[in-house]
Amino acid sequence: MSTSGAASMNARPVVRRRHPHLARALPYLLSMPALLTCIGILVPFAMAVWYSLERYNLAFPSTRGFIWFGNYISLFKDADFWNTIIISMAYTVLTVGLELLLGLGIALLLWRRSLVTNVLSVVLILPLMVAPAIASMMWKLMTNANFGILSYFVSLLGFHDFKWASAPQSAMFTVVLVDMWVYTPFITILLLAGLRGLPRQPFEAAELDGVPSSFVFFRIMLPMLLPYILTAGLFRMLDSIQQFDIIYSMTQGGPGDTLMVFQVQAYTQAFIFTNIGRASAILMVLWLITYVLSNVFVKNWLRLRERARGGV
Amino acid sequence: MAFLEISGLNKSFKDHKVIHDLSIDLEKGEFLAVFGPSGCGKTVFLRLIAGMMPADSGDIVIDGQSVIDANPEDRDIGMAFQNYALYPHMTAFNNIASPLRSRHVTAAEVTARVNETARMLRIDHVLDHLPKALSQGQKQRTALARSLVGRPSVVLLDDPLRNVDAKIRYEMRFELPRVLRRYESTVIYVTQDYKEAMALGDRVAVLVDGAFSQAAAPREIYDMPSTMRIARLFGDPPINLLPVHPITGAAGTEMTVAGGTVRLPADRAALSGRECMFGIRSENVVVSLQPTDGIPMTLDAITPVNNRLVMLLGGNEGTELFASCPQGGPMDRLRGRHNAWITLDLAHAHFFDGSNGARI
Amino acid sequence: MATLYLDNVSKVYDGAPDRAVDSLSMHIEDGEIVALLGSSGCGKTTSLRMVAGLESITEGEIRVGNRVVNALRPAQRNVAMAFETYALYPPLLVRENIAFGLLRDRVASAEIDKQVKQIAAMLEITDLLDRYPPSISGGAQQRVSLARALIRNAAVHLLDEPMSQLEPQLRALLRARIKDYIIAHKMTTVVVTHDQTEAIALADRIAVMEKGLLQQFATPHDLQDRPANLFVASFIGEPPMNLFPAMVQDGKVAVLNEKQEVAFHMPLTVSGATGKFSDGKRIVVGVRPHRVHLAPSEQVEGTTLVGEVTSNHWLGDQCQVGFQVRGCHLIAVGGRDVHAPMGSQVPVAISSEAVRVFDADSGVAIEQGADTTASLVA
Amino acid sequence: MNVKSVLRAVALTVIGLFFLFPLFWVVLMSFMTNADILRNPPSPFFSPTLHNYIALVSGELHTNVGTQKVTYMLNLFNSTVLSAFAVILSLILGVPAAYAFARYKFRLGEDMAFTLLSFRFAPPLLILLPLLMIFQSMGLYDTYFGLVWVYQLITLPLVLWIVRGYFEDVSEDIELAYRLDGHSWLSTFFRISIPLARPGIAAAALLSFIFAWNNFIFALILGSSGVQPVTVGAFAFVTASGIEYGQVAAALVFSIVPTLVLAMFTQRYLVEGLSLGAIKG
Repeated sequence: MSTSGAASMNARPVVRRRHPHLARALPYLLSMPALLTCIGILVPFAMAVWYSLERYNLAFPSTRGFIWFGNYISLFKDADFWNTIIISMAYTVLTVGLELLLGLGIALLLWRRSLVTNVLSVVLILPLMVAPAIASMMWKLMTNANFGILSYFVSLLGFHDFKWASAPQSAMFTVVLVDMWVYTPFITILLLAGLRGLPRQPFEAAELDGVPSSFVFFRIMLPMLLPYILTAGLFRMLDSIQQFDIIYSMTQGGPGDTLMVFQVQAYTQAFIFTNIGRASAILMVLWLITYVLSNVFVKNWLRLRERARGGV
Repeated sequence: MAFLEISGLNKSFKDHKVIHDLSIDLEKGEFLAVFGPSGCGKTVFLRLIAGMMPADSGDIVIDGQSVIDANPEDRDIGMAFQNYALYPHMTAFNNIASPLRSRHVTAAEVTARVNETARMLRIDHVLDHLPKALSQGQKQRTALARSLVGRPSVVLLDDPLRNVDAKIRYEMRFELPRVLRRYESTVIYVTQDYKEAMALGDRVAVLVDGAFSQAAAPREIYDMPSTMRIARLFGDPPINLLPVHPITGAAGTEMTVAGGTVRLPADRAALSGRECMFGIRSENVVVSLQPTDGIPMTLDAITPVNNRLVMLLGGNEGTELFASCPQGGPMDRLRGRHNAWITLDLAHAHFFDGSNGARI
Repeated sequence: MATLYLDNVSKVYDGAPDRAVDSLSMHIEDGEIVALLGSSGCGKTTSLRMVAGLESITEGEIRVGNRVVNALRPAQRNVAMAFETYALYPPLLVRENIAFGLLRDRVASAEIDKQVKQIAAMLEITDLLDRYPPSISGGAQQRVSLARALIRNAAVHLLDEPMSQLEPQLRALLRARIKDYIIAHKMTTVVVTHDQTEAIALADRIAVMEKGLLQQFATPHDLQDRPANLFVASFIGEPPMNLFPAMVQDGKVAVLNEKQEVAFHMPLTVSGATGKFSDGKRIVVGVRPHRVHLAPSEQVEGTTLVGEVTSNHWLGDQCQVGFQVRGCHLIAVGGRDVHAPMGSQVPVAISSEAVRVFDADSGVAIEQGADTTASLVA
Repeated sequence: MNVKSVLRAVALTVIGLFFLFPLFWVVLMSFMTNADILRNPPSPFFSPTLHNYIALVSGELHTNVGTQKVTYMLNLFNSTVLSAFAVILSLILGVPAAYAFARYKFRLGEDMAFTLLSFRFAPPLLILLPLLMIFQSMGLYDTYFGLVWVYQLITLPLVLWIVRGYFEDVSEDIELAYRLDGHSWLSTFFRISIPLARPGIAAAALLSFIFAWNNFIFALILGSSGVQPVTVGAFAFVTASGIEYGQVAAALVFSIVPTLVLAMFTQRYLVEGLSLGAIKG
């Protein structure tokens, strides 16, 4: 045994003290850059709040001035704005509802692993990775009145001259369809992970104890999946209520104001009518809605996250 | 002056006191086994010594120098973890070499010392493996080697035998003292297994509610537990504890146990009139299947444990009592319920205060 | 409630080169408690799952009572099971979890209530009945899962690592209560465990498995005293059997140390009549630590050695002493008052009937001590 | 049983068709001449041509009304630059912060993590309008620098929450062990924590890249032709007159191929990324 080396190492040097302040400041130092970004977001946010309380139209710079809740009051007296609220809600409920149902159904179909389901789960990733704006344009090509392949298909079914997004009657249907194409996989993928992450043993126990399958589905499986369904649903709801890319690149809110959802309406107010004050007020209303939703969401999401980390 | 002095250590999280005025001294080369039930604060205790979290107050002095303000890397402490905490991206060799690499030891000496330690722990043939290619036992030995190779002043062993199977556990139980003695290490060994604590420790310190409620040689803790709680922690099956109320009458001092009357020895007369807990270990409860003048009970089940027959007896009013006797007698082949009569060996009885659980 | 017979049962998983379970045969009698003991991956859980119907049977036949159950679905087999991972239904109350298994038997609800209360009291979970499983500790969840299995009136009860997570202070008590309950209800029970303490405490017979193969199926006593091979000998016992490489030399058994020198002789004389013990034959001899006499007071028929004490573990009701005899390490278990300080020289005795002999190549037990002295003369 | 599996097969086929057909058809269109596209009834059988792609790459579209310049290659380049720098910047900002949030419990940390998260869900236009004013006055409008900075809004929360999860999975004991071996905090961070969280960092980087690439609204508002990425470029393309549909299709294909390829690499981490670390895949 090399006792000489041991002896030299055991000759203890004077112990270095730590810098208690440095240790305490470390987390702050590490997160400082991200913190600055955080502040960087809060500044324009504060400005937006300010704009929404101003009479502020780029075309009439001289009339700019603080008007308290003037923008909000005029908004809520305006039928157009109510139209926006109704359309946004309709869009949200339709997309989230249909996508949840379809997504859960597909997830259940893909639950059992096999070659086919594995291939399909990869296929499902593809639409999700396409930029929503691009997806919208793809569908625009397919629904073109002259050469769109989908227009041709529906004409085979007897719907000649089906106008898709360019007719007020079918515009909503069309954008919801595109939204479903892009985002159903999102729900499916999350629920599938949830399903596959469920412990197998409780289901085996139920099988062993002869528990009826409807009981297993409604009283055991669905409740166990509920946090995943809620998280996926809220995630989508938060996106859907502020949908812009798909609708704007498909119809710019038209035809007429059929698809004037919140952000498209605000965009139009800001960049067509140059009314920054009014646009900001619309966006503040939307922000309030998403803020409430995101609080519900974050609670749910945290619980789920904790569970994933805890490995239960 | 002791080699390692821990004095008045405190640590709270919010309002919860995890370590509460904890003090203990260790001599150089001493092996202290710290035993505590889960949730007793052992993780925090180890982290305070290792320097991973600051203590609220108190001091830790190693070989005359306070290390309470030092960073972990400056404390000269080696530690082996319950889950091994091997670096998954480094080979066993590099894992073990890590403490040497930080100390500017020459490459040749690193190799020499890693090999020497590995040979001693019989893992020299797997030094080029990544941790994931090691068996549980090898991982555990690698972790141990890493904690010893730098010959630190103090070695902390955090339940290192918890996750290995029974065979390796016994192997290590007999081998560990040999290795540690060779390295002349001062050791704090934390475990949740009272047998391991008693087997390995020169002294056993019982960590309850963030402080050492008793620190003594294994024999003393087992035979003279200072509180009821400690008594219950040592022994398998656990010690029988029954509330009693001894009364002195014409026939001497008597108490009621499981519906029967038991006369106490004369030197216990002072217990008369006191509400207390009567503790008796299973090996001091004698069972007979033939009627005796003992207390009648039913023998509910016999579970052989480590070459002894452990018997669960049921009495009236739901009293349950453990008795045990060496295997190899007539009761070896019994099954199911039987009538039984028990006698208590009061020479080995313990009495604890009914309200605070202190030994009487 | 019923017999459970396994005849040459094998399991091969898709794509796996080896058999997870290899021709396992066990006849378990009505009301018997059997433990399947082995380390992880030995095939014990797979065997249990095949009985339950959660795993298909590749070869062989499983019978519950008179019924071959190979083709039956789990629900049709009338078996109850406690899972290692508890397998509780998180969305249901503890009470509902326990009662769920009685649903299909159409037991009256008042009766269910009574039974749930009874079993909850036995397993100390009465206070938890109206909680949800995720909100209670792992040990408590395990007790709930045990309650759910034990409450059922099934032909066979399967318990997979049923006590691995129990709180140490409760373990001895619950173990005894559960054994009492099982015997009182005449339940045929198979317990899978990696913990020999558990197996020995509970079981009438123990099946030791390793690498998918049944190593020995015997009573706890026989398993400890007469292990069928070296695997069982080194696996069973706390601490396990002392095993030494040895050699037959002039009709005597010479124990070799690490340097292949003769350390001492075992108290056996080999007659050589059967030819198993030709001179120079390599064997392995074993002695249970419990049968090594420490500081013998009276004369033991056998060998007395003097060893240096290298460790002394005092455990309260016993002590385990390690010592060294000419380079051989050996462990002895003695009473709590044995005096053997570290470094001292202590006499130890090994009686001839305690010695077990194994073939060095195959590991199979050759002779099992005094009962079969045909070729061994003390 | 049989009926069930037939139904299952039909359902799976319909699902596969619904999600795959649009991609398939657009790819097909990108190889068609205008005449093929306008043929009625449409047919998947035609003689494929590369001229749509050639036109896009060369930047010159020859149509019946004349030759037109397009800058689609510039858009592709912009997308690459913007996404790449956004990812690099968020890793530099996000990884240390993620470590701090994972290891130290401090109020400000939680607050920041949630502020960033909640702005991930706030309407982007709300921030973009004032930013447009700020950018115009600071000369950041239509610059890579300005846009990259804004892209942090999407990529930083992603990096933060995914990487944080991975750091939380690195056992604190391993770090403590390394420090007890005598190594400083900094060397522990670089030799132990970062290598062990590497898969998470890689996943976060890939996903951030994809999400940055797919963004539409930021560049629509804060940039003009100079820095616009493919999403906005394609939109201009679709609405412009005189451009052949085959070329539009080719442009769309160009813009989606990179993300689809990257997606194949991130498959394993996708669930974790999409749920910001709440669900493990």
